[in-house]
Amino acid sequence: MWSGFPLFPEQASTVAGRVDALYTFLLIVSIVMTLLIAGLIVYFIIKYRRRTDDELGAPVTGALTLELLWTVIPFIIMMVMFVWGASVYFTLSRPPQNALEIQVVGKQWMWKFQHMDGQREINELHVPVGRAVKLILASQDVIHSFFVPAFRIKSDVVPGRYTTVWFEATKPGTYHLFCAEYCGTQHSGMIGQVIVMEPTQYQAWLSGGTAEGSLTAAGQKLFQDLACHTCHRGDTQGRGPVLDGLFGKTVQLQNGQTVRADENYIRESILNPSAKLVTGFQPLMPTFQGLVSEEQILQLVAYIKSLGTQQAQVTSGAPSPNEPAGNPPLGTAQEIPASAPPLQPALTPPTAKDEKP
Amino acid sequence: MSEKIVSTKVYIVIFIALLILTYVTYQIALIDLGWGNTIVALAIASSKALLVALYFMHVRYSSRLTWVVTAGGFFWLAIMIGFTLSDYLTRGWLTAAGGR
Amino acid sequence: MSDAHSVLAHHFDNLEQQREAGTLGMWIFLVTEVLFFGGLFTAYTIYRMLYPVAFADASLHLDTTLGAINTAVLICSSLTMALAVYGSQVGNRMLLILCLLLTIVLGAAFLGIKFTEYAHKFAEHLVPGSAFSYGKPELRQQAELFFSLYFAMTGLHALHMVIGVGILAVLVFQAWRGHFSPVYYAPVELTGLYWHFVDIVWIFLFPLLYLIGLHLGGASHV
Amino acid sequence: MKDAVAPVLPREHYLNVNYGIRSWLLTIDHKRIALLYLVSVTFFFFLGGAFAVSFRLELLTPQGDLVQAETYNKLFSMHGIIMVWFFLVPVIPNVLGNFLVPMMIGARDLAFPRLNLASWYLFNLGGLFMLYAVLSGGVDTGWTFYTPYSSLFSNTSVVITVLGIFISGFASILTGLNFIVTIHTMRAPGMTWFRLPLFIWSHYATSLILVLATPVLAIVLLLVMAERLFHIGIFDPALGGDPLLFQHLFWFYSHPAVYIMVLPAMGVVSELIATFSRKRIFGYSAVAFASVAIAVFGFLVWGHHMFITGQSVYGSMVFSFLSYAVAVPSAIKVFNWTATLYKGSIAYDTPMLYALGFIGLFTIGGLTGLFLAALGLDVHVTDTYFVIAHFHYIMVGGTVMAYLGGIHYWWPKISGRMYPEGWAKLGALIVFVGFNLTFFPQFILGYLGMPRRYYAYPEEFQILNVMSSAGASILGVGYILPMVYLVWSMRYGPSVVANPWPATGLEWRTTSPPPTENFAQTPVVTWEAYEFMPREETEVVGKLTPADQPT
Repeated sequence: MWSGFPLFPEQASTVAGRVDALYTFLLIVSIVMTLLIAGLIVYFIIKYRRRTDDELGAPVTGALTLELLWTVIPFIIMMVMFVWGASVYFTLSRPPQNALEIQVVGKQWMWKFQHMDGQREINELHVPVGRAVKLILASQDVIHSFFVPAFRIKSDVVPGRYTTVWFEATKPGTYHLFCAEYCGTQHSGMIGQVIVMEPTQYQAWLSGGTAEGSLTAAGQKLFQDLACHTCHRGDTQGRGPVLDGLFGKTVQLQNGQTVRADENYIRESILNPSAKLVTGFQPLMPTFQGLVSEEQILQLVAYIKSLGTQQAQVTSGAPSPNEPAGNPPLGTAQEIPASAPPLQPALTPPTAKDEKP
Repeated sequence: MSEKIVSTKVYIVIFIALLILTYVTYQIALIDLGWGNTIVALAIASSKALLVALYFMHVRYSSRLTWVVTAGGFFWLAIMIGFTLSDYLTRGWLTAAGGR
Repeated sequence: MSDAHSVLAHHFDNLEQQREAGTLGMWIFLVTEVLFFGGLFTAYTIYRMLYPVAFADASLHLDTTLGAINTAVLICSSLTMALAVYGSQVGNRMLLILCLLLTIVLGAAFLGIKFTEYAHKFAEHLVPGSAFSYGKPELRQQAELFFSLYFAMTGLHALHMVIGVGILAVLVFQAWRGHFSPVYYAPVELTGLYWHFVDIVWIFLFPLLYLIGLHLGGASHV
Repeated sequence: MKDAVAPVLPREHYLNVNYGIRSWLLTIDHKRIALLYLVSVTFFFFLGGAFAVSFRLELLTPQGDLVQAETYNKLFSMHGIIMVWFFLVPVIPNVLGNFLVPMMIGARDLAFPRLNLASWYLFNLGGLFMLYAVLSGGVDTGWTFYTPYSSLFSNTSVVITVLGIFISGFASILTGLNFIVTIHTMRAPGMTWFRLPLFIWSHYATSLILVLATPVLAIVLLLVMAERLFHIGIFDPALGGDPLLFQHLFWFYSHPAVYIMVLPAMGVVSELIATFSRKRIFGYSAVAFASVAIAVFGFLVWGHHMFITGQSVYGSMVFSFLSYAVAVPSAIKVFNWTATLYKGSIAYDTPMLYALGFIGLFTIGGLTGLFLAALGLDVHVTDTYFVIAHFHYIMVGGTVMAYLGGIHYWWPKISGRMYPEGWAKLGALIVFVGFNLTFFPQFILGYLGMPRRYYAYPEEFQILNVMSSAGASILGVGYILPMVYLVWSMRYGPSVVANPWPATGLEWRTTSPPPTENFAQTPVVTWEAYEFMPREETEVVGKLTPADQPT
């Protein structure tokens, strides 16, 4: 990198190189095309400049082969761009199985982070190097956008639903975090830092903080406080569906459709319970809109997710942290259990226990 | 003027057909067909709209250009609804596809 | 009273060209109207798909009888409008004026009934906003969404009716003064197109707003 | 040719046929309405430009020190809103299009002259609401009005602004409708579709978009108003409403709106290239069809503004694919213009300089569009200065360059006077240099990660921002210059003949300035578009009077 006048931002994630490669390809195509067009223009206007006042242009009106050629060739080049871009995008859209989950709430004008262990941060996010991190993004008010240029990732944070974004940092350091979607007066102040640490340091940081109990524990407490458990009981006698083992399953709805029980579904079911009614149940559940904050909903989601994985855990083998992608495909209900003990041995990120069933 | 004059008989027939279709759509709405209700309701509404357009609005007797303009309007409406809907219908696909 | 010269604008070559331009212009305007309402229909489609239960339930709070009567009223008004155009085509001034007046009366009747419905909704606290309340708290939010769409769609439709009635009133005046003849009746014809279009919008609104919950068997399915 | 024997024309023309404010404010002459529009859009151009200069000054330093954050947000919002709806959308169709569409097809006026005048009044009424919004404290939503910020959170003059845009939208619709009907029904005898100048084709395509897209903007803005005024919460997340639905409907208009802005520019450039190369445009029908293809495909790509919003991944892929598809006709046009130069007889008059500048800048703008259509790359560059640079290359480098080229090219026809060539060339040069200095650094800024709409920014971005601000001030000078000398030339410029360049369009076969009825008698077209002939043959309807000779 040319330090005085950089043309690329720092590459600090696994996808950054791929994005830059695509960018470079497009850059080369663009430079070639621009030089070609500009060169031809300059050549033509000098060569064929008007010599006499009465001169007319030659009667060249078209050439079908040539025109077909410059229709088809750009189209082919563009298809390369499309496929290449789509493949990078696909990677960006699919978090690996063993990703460390962190919950993010954007509000005017700050970023709030909740780690699974209960650590909370504002405008600062600590993550370990070499470990995929999946962020679940929620907005408390308007649309924001979570943007870390060094990671080449960005995702809007939309009120009313969750979006996700993931990255795997490749080198320790401190990187810019920006809000990229205009969100009001202090939009440009909604910035922060992503601090990438060596795993050991990260562990030290995790244990050094003043954790208030894990997110699942907080979610469980809320679940009791809001009396959710009176209807959503462990047996099938409750007035609401059983939540154990729910997460990641496909749910049969009353209107004949099915839906996968993901974070968004759980969120919607808390706030708009009748929107996707499970078959066999009545729309009895009141809405919790306005009664719980976005952070609390995220805690409840974390708790229900932990219920969802208990069955999977029964069959799971020994914990194998840092298992690279290549795990079982998404959605087989073995999302990360978040009930790790507060103090973990070093090098074992607390929330990685997923394993093949 | 070159505009074709449609006889009043045609108007009355269309008028009666429209009233009958209104009655039919109401009666069918009372029967539970699941999503079929919506489809039938829209089919009847579309045929009523078509009758109004073809006869009351004289599209049937109009130039090809009028046909194109009319069809174009509804085609663009279909683009708007269709593409927007495609987003909502496929939002869940990615995770589900991985899940198998 | 109106010969070809007095009604031909300076920039057209002949009446045929002028008429063609007017009709095409009106149709293009109607296309813009299709897309104007289309935005609302798109929103309706999305939310109806997302919240079918709440929409069906909320639609039960609409007065189907009044809605059906209004549908019939509008269809009648379309017939009278078509006959008004016929009257102007054959040069029957009395038929023209009579049918225009009937159309106005029917249009006003539609608006009156619509207004009654609105008044009921207001009394029942079904108007979106802070006063909105809904019998089933678990469906409250999406029901409010339904009523937002209901008022947006029918309100915009009613506005078009009001404008239409206004134009018809002008036409009656002009017809009275003998403006129209079998040679020149473009304003009547174009207003007819507009009026029928407004009718078509209602033909879709009626089943989509009033009838979607009926098959669930009336008031309550809790 | 029939026209060649037409009688000598009287020296009465549309400008001097009558005088007084009334004769202008109640005119139904398309040429006068074009000039009324010229005054209106020029006012809004400099107003929007003043906002741009203000916030570029603010961005000279990383800290926000010149104005408050709130003010900054209002400045860029009002810049965007005014430039998009009160300048870029109307500028070429309503000024040049209004003036030229009837003349180029050999008609006496647009099909609905009163609607045309109504369009101008609606535009100004909308403009007055906009001005009222500016004076009553401004609006801070950005030109995109994303909900729920615009509907529930902003406490600025959103309703008034939106009302202004809503009203001016009707002006757009009326113009589009008028053009379509005129082009369909009022072509002169012999003026078949494939004899139409490409300017007409591009305006036809533009009109399709105006008519099909603008109503959707109208309804979506109405819903934002309804949400603010009556709590009709169609996009309110608390009710289960989806902010993305707003974006879908908004971009259903606003992406095609980009083509509303650039298609007419392409039409202008086709005319300029042909005239100053004295050659028929290479692949005339390909260019004509490309216009219509762009208009149609332009409606299928709006989702490429929403790749990172949580839109369906598969939806995004379809939109990305279609975005590449719509790039093809644009590429075809660039190649065809370039090929037209081959074996031409190329003159370097000012309009041609602008046209060549257009091709270069539009090429860069178009190519960087490919970056944004590439899904995985868009994630990084969207909502950064890369996007700002990209669309300014299209809108300013493309549309404004073409507009300036066009206004110079047709200025002799509009005013009957020639502008000062030396100053004009200097102006073109300043605009070109200033433009590139302003916007090229922003590509780099964007890739480095500077988000758009930032009032304060990290220090490492300062150098590039200073370059950009310096460029903006040069660009400002470049825009003021033509206004000064064009106004000057209205009185002091030398009179011109009917066809000074000479060119082939019907508009050049009548006197400069034209009479109110455009042509002494309806022309009969027996030649193809851009059929350049030896000078004597292309002479004008009627012989020239001494007053027509250049002085």
